[in-house]
Amino acid sequence: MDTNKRALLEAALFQASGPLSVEEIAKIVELPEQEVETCIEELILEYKAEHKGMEIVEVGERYEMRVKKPHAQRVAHLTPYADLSRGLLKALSLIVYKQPITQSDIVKTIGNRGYDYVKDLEERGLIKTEKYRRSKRIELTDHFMSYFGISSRKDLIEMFKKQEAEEATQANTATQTAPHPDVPRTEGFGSDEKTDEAQ
Amino acid sequence: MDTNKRALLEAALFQASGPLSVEEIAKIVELPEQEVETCIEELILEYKAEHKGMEIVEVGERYEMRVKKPHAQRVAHLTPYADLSRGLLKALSLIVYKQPITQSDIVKTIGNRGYDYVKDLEERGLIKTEKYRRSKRIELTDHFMSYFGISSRKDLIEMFKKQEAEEATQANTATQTAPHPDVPRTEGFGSDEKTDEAQ
Amino acid sequence: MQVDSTIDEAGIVDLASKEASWEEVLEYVIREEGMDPWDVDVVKLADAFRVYVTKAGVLEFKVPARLIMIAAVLLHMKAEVLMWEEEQRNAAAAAQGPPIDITKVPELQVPAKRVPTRRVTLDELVSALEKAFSTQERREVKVERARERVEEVVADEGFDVTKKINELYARISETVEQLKSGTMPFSSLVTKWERREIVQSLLGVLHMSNDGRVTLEQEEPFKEIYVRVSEGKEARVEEQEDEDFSKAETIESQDSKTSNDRHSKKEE
Repeated sequence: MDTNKRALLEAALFQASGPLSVEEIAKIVELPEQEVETCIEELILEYKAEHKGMEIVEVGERYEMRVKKPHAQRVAHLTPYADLSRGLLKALSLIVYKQPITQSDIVKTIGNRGYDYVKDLEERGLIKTEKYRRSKRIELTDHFMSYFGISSRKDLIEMFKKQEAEEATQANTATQTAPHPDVPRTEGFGSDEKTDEAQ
Repeated sequence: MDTNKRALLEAALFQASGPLSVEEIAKIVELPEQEVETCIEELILEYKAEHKGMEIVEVGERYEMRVKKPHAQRVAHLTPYADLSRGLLKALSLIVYKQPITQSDIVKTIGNRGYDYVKDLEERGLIKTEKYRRSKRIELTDHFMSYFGISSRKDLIEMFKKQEAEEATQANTATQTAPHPDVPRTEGFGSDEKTDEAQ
Repeated sequence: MQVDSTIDEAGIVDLASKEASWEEVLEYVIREEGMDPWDVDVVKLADAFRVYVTKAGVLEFKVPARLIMIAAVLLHMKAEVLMWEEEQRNAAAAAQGPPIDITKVPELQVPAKRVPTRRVTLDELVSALEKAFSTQERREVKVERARERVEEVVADEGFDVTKKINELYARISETVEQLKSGTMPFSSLVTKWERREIVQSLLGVLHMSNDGRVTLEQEEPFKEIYVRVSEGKEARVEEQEDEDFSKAETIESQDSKTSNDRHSKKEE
């Protein structure tokens, strides 16, 4: 494959925020789809080499570059929200679960820390607030939805169930496997537990 | 370099949302900093090959994997996130416009967030600071010039003036032009949209 | 409240006597010394300032101005926090519905998703620059206009501040003698209520106040200023004026600016 096209194809996979279809890639590299498929096959093989940290995988007829599973856990803390504390997560869960919700409801449920949580989450672009009576009405941002892939209470419960099932399986097989980067993180993973205990 | 460590190092650079310091990388790959530096040098060379779509660059003593410049424009539309949030861009433009400027001037203009912006921009190697009286004097770096593909600040001011003149003409002829199609809105994730709009 | 930082209230007073602006003093104390503004005791600050005043032979007027600003800002911050907390407590009390059982809420898991970013384009930088430029320009134009308006009045060629003072002082002494209260409103000193006359009269009384010949009282901004002849100062006459003026020059120009703004507002 042409050196320049190959580089461009690789750049596209690297830059994309989600899996890309052959069609999309073909448009970028200006090659027929069949040729693109061949190129991708080559690239997949190349990345299979042991010294490579990423892999190119097919997800539902689309292609994505991601960290190889064995390395995933070691670099997971480099992602944008890996540093969310337990308290913040709790507040965020409450917002997803009970929306529409006001700041006062949050404070009533989890105490005065709620004010800080709301402020912090808003600064991180995960929620937006709007003055409502004497409090603030809270909404999830589009950015939250696209990053967490959760928009409602139902999604949250589903995710929660899936998580529990996975944990049960893991406990049964008793094997220590690193979770996949896209899989929600499990207990005790990194982050600032300390902040929460201090409360 | 050890195959596994090399893969992990590459995975870290891939996964990170911003430049990483040698110290951070050393912690991940569990190697002494000096060894990490050698590994990075090797990786930088490897990625320099023509068929690679990404490059590893040193910015302000940190390392970052990103799309090579010649391909950047062709794949930019694949992610909604710019590497500088709106707030950072605002601070940066203030520096371009007012250079030489001190940190206190920035804080006076855009509020307390200014401290974080200055720190972040410095970590990204776009500016350098120097103690000046009780504040810090800020200057643009060579990396800033190469990031935007210009040779001097003067070029930029000239460009800006030209655009302004054009806009004045356009305003006179009373035509409403749409914003440049190639320019997606800057949308740093987890940024401080609210703060910015509030100003 | 404990204070970890090495600087204390006396240190702040010391800084205020050296720094260029009150903002820089506060910035330094908070950023560099790591002092929580909440921990600054405004009463102690005032005490420290009293000590400073007693020790200092000559007092530069900018220093007290800076300190008053610092104390006011700190007080304002504290008041805001207290008010905010109070408001939030009320709001929380008014929240509708039964309390939520947090243990029933499933906990969200953070995906470890990478976020690829693209470079900012030169065009984006240029338009951000444009925004910064226009904001800055608007601000500068505003300041410049205000300055011009003040200068226009102060730099009136026929205006002789010494003459004005003598004239005003004569009128004040005369009027105050007849009044039981011992004070007269500033507005009655201004012969014609228009900007030029207001500013020039104000300059006059500020000079006198600076000399200690009169004291000025104003209960609220934009409200009436009351002029009172200082006790035992009546006999003090013009001889000293020249040297006193040079000392007062710097602070006077600043004060007159703000006062002018207030009075022009009053006019509106």
